[in-house]
Amino acid sequence: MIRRLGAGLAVLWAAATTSYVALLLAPGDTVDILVGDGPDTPEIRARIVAEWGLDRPEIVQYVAYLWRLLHGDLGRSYQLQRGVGEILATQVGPTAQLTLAAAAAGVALAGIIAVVTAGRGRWLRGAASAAELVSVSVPPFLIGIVLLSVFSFTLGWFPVSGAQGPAALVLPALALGLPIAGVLGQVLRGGLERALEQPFAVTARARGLTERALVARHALRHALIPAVTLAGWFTGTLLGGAVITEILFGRPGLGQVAMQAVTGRDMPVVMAVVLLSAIVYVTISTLLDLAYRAIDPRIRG
Amino acid sequence: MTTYAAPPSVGTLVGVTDLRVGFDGTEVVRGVSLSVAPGECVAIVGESGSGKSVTARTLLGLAGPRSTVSAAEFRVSGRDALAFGPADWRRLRGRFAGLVLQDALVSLDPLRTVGAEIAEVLAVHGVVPRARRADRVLELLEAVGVPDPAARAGQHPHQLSGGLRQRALIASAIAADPELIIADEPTTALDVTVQAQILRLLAERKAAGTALLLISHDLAVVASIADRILVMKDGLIVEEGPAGDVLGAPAHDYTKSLLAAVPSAASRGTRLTTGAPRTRPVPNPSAQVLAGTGLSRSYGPRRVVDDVSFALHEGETLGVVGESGSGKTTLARLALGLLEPDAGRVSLHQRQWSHLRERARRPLRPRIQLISQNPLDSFDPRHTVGRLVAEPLRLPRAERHAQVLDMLDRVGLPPETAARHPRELSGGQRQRVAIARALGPRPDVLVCDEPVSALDVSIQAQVLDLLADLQSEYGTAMLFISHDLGVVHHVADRVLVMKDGQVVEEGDVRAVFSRPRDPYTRALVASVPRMPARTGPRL
Amino acid sequence: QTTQNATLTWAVETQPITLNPQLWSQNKARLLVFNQFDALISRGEDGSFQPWLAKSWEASDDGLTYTLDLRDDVTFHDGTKFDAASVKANLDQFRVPGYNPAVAAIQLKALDEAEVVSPYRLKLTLKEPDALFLDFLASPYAGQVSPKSLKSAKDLKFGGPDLVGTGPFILDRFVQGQELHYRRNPAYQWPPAGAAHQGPAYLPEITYRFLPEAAVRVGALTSGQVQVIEGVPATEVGLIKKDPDLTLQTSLNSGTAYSYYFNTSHPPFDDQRVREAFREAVDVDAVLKSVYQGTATRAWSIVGEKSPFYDGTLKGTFGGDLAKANSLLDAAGWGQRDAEGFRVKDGKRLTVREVASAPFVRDRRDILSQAVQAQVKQNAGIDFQVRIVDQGSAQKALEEDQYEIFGNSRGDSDAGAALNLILPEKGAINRTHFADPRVDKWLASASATSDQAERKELYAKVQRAAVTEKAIVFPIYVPADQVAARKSVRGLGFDPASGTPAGAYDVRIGT
Amino acid sequence: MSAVAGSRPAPKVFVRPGALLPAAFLVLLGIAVVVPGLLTSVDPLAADPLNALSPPGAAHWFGTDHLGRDVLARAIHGAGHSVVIGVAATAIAVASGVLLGLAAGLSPTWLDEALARSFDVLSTLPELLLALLIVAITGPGTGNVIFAIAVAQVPNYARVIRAQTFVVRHSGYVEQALTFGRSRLAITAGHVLPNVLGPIPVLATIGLGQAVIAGSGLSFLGMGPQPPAAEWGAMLAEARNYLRVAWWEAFFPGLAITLTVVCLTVVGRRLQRRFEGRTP
Ligand SMILES: Nc1ncnc2c1ncn2[C@@H]1O[C@H](COP(=O)(O)OP(=O)(O)OP(=O)(O)O)[C@@H](O)[C@H]1O
Ligand SMILES: Nc1ncnc2c1ncn2[C@@H]1O[C@H](COP(=O)(O)OP(=O)(O)OP(=O)(O)O)[C@@H](O)[C@H]1O
Ligand SMILES: [Mg+2]
Ligand SMILES: [Mg+2]
Ligand code: NI
Repeated sequence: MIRRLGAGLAVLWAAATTSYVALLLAPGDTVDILVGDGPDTPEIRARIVAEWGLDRPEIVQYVAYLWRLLHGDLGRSYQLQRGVGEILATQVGPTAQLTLAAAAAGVALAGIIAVVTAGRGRWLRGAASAAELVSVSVPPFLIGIVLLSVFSFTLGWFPVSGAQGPAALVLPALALGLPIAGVLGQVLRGGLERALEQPFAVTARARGLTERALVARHALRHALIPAVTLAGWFTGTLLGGAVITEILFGRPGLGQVAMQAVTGRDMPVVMAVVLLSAIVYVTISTLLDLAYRAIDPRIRG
Repeated sequence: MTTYAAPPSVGTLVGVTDLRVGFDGTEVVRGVSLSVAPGECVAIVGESGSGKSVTARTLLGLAGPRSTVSAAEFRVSGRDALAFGPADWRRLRGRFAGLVLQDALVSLDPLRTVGAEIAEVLAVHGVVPRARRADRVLELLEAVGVPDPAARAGQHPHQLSGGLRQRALIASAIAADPELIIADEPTTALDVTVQAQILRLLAERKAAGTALLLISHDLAVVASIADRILVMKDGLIVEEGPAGDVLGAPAHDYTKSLLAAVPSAASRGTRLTTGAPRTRPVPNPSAQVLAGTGLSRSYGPRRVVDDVSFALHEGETLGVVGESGSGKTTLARLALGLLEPDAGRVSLHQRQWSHLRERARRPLRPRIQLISQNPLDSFDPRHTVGRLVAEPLRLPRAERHAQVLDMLDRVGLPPETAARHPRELSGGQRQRVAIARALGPRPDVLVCDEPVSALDVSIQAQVLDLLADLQSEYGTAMLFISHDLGVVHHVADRVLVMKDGQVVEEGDVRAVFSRPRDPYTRALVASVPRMPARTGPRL
Repeated sequence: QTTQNATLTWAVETQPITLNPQLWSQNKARLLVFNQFDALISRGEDGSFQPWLAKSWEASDDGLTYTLDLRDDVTFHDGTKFDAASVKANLDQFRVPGYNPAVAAIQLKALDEAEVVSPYRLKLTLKEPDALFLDFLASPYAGQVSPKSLKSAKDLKFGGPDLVGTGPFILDRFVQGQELHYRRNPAYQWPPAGAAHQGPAYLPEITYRFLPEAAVRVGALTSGQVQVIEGVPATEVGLIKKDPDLTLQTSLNSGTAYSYYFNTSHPPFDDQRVREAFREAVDVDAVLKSVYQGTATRAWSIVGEKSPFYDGTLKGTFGGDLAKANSLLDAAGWGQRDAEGFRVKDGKRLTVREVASAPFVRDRRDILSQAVQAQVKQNAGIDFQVRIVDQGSAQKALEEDQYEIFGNSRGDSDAGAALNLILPEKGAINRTHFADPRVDKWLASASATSDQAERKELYAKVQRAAVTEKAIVFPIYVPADQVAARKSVRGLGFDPASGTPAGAYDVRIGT
Repeated sequence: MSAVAGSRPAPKVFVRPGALLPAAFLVLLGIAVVVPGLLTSVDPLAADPLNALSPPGAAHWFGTDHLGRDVLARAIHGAGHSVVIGVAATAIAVASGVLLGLAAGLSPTWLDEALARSFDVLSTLPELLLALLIVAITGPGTGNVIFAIAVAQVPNYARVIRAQTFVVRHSGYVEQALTFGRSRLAITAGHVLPNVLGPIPVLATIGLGQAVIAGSGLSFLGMGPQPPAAEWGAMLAEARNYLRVAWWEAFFPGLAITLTVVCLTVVGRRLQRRFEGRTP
């Protein structure tokens, strides 16, 4: 456990440093961004440089950056004129809501479809598999646009945007969750079907178990193992997909902030987002390891 | 070819006439009739793929998806099974008949505890009230001879040895007190000593009045316990009768060849396939080709090979027997120079071998070759047979091809085989390819690690004959590893008996197996199932 | 009949970078600023200045002192009194180093000092006459902030609910990336002179929702989830006009027209014939029709049609003459064509590059560029390359002179301010590298006088020099703002100074 | 007395009509990439403002877009951008993934550990965010998008190759090759490398589909090939503003992406089945 924690911290440090170095390599310089669209005179530039401490050597800025990170100070956004910590604090909530809802929707859909169709007739499985295939093959933003046009603009069942209330969460969560449901559905069904063919499943049938009990008591846990290993991928897909979903649905959140920061090369915000997503990833993969152990006694050692 | 077709009598537990089972249009069981009466033990023997397991599973309605089942008559527990729906089958499974599946090691859910698996039967059929279930599980584990049942019930299958898993599986099969146990190869993956224990356990159940349908590829295993034996081949029953008759006076040619093919003490010096005598190369005790002295090797804290010494002479066959995990393979890898010993050394032709640098060892490597248990695993899956056999040959391209064809010819494979992939070959053919490849560079020493363990008796007989022929032709020395005492008795001149990494007994094969001195060897020899009197004890 | 208690949701395209009026930089945020803050003076429909928080003002004859008489009945949202001292505090805030370097260096360049004469009278002294000074007093920069909150605001540069003004609405919630929420200021009695009513605002509450996707904004409006949207995409204009439940209002923006500025510092645009040829090679009307579905107004000068300084005589002086374009290019030595049909000279293709910074591309100008690109290729064999890049790269390209075309429009309420930045040889955004002493002189004189007629004449000369004589600019369209709303929403209007949507003071929901 | 390994019949290659359709589409796609001129003679960049947003009809089968360009021609030429982005990104990712994975799998433990951690660092960033970051740094454009997607996908391949290398390194046939006296280098080149590549065709086919989606996502966000280049994602991004007036402008590029990915996945799975069928 200690080793995992150490490795996690190392990954975080590496992520922070990598993004720092990467941004240093970027063309143009920070002063340009701060000048923006406005008038541009040497005096204005000089003032900006002094104000942001851009005249110090890069290594000093880097050390200062790490030092501030250690103290939980994420710096100030160049673009949004505010503390990065404060910006992120307001944005974590909506994104967490969105991604959790999407994950829940994806898992629920996939689970239901997999359990209902595993080992069933050709047509049912074919249809489910086709649906899954399409849902992972349609670009996520297209799913969003279609959902919006149909359920919000035309039918008016769900509000278009904003983070108010559960109703506004339905469409974005679906848009983000459908591709996940597709992948997860495939994995789960494949896992279930493989488990149902195993000798232990035949043995369980030989004890007089019904198919449903067999799925519930034996096969589902086996199907979960490959699904759990994919969860790291899901995290990435959810966080990445949040960028597009939030922009499309006009939702506040980290994705929108990240996109804005990235296009504006708002370094402090970009790095904070990088760091945050690294933390999320490390946390989730640690949790997954634990879940994995709980599900599969063989790797408990 | 005779087809047994007596209609099942009314008192039978299971009776089926002209049972046919097909998968995707190919019939694999082609008209089997059999019946099991209460308290009776019926055995089905036959080579791999003859349809034994499919027949057994079909008797419980578990032929599987994509299968088509038909029968002239099919009665289970006195009812017409042809009219059964899923629910009818479910009520019978576990309660009326318990099934012990062939793949014992994977027939328990690896994610659940052993106790939970056994309790499941009790729960499904409601045979004992919930509160009593845990106790009943312990009783059952106790009954099948699992030591410390309370601790074992809470463990997962991977924490149990093969023998314990098989016992747990049997416990779950007998949990609801069925009238019939169908046991499909219940001892196949087990060591002889454990096998003997499991056979005793089954015999106890039989004595307690439970009927048994026992399936095995090993005639000796069923000999001790079966009342009636059915011999199956290509989906048909070719011979059927009381155990003594079938084994003592086999009527069908197939049964005869099956019996003859079993290697044993009696078969020494003969060809298994024909029974004709064969010439053995005369070992030359003055020409030592391979020797190990004081070899030790550990993995982590465990000493897997512990102070082992051996010597192998020109033309000699040194057998190594021992149970699973006793360090046989590790010893083979030490001998091959694939593993550095922690202590001791190996010499090849009385020169340093184990402590050479790999670069120095490389030119000598063709002198010592390996045949392993699973040939498929030792073949690069992308290569054709021709390429595989050519790999160890250090010859110009043109000669290489001729040599490959020559070697294939010697192991009895047609030249076309060179263009095929090993996965398209049968198990016996694959092992022939492995032999061709190993003997291509004309090694002085051949290390055979369980070369026939994966093969049917008849195929095993062919491969053993082939090995013997080539050995006498080339005068190759063999380090022959096997868990099968019969096989070692058949092929080896001298034998090492290994236990927990140590050599417990060593000597001339006949001496060691007929008058074992070490208690472990004695137990080992005693555990080997015996055929009835006609041929005497088969060792 | 008015439903007094109805609330309103208004979808806007952009989230403001800052809510502090003194740091205001986006015209799109103007309507938000004037909900929360009042400026000292306001502008009427005719461009004249009218009283607001200042009841009256007087300029000395030499244009060096302004005396303001302030209203005495105004209080900030935090309860503090508005008076001459607070105005001075606001002005002094701009002098804090690093606070708003741009305003300090440009708009307040001339200001010498502010002096409190009496509690409600303020004297402002300038170092030199500045025709644009009153424009400053009417701009969002002059939105009055409570001096107390200037000191206590948690995040002064961003503003937000704790930076308070005197306006008709009180900002009580800001959710990053989502919305702004205002509630009515019940004490409000000091609307600008041009307002349609007196007393507090009609709406008790108003929410501005940020919806950057145009299609989403329209969808939200048509499905009734919001009542007002701004930034109506041209493609939707037709559908909205047809919808009986919706209304659409349009206003041209003030300031400069959206124009391509030619970089005259190096080939090919150092040759006036090529500049003219580029303009002639584009059928602007067709382009505008396809890109803006006929909703855009063609521009003929740098200065937009809405501005009083617009020179009408420029109308029809350029554009769309393909034959002329080609003969000009032939004459300029670009007679040969390469395999792809582009003109070449000395083995070099006739390539012109536009570099734009992605965050500032709006109004579908990327698509406009594509349309122009297709036209100049087909009509004259000009290879027009459009690069939309991040801010850093754009800035770099501009600094390194790696561009031939620079697209820009400015929303200044006084077009003169924009011209001062763009045209003088040392102008802060002189991307054309155009230098003409005459123009510099005309601009300087226009800045020094407050005589509107005289300024108009001077600016007309400037426009003719840039557009016809030197052809350094290719005016394309006059930016406009559209507001679409449900029928029931009344009182929507446009800010006379900028032509952008006005605040919500006069807005009400009724039938 | 041991388990008897039944030999499995060699898998037969069935040619079902359902299998032919995706393959046929991919062939068509290939033509569109290499010689789009064979499929359409219309210039995808030729704007005709007067005929903007005309619905599908005889003159323009897929209609025209907001600048009057032929949607069919743009969809066909778009394959060049979208598929090339996907193919190039996948190729780069596969090549570097194989190299890194193999290096890790064959390295001593500490180096392997370090490499494995560096894959971790790369994967801590969601693919799209990483690509966004890279594009933000390098600027939009085809090359940069390819690079960004490739970098984001490297760990996927590297991990698989690393695991596969472990398996192959300890397999029976590598050990056997050692007993023939072959050198490490010969074994690595002759046995390890070819065998670790086994899962790559499948992964790459499916990964290609995902790369196409990722590329279109970046284009959608305005980070991809610059206008007026016809790229499916960019076409969709532009078309979203005309959804209510011209569904066809979005529908066809959307369909193109979806079909491409579906067909790639179907073919990839079929490859996988054949691959799995032959290694027992
Ligand atoms: N589910 C199935 N689908 C298709 N073919 C099957 C299936 N189960 C068994 N077979 C085929 O049926 C034949 C008989 O199989 P079965 O398992 O009964 O052999 P067996 O006699 O038990 O052999 P072994 O000694 O190897 O266990 C084999 O050729 C096998 O390939
Ligand atoms: N690479 C390894 N790492 C750790 N332990 C090993 C390794 N190889 C073998 N062992 C352990 O060493 C012991 C002896 O193994 P070995 O393979 O030599 O036994 P064996 O006699 O050949 O058994 P079997 O009959 O099952 O093949 C076993 O307990 C095994 O688990
Ligand atoms: Mg079997
Ligand atoms: Mg072994
Ligand atoms: Ni055996």
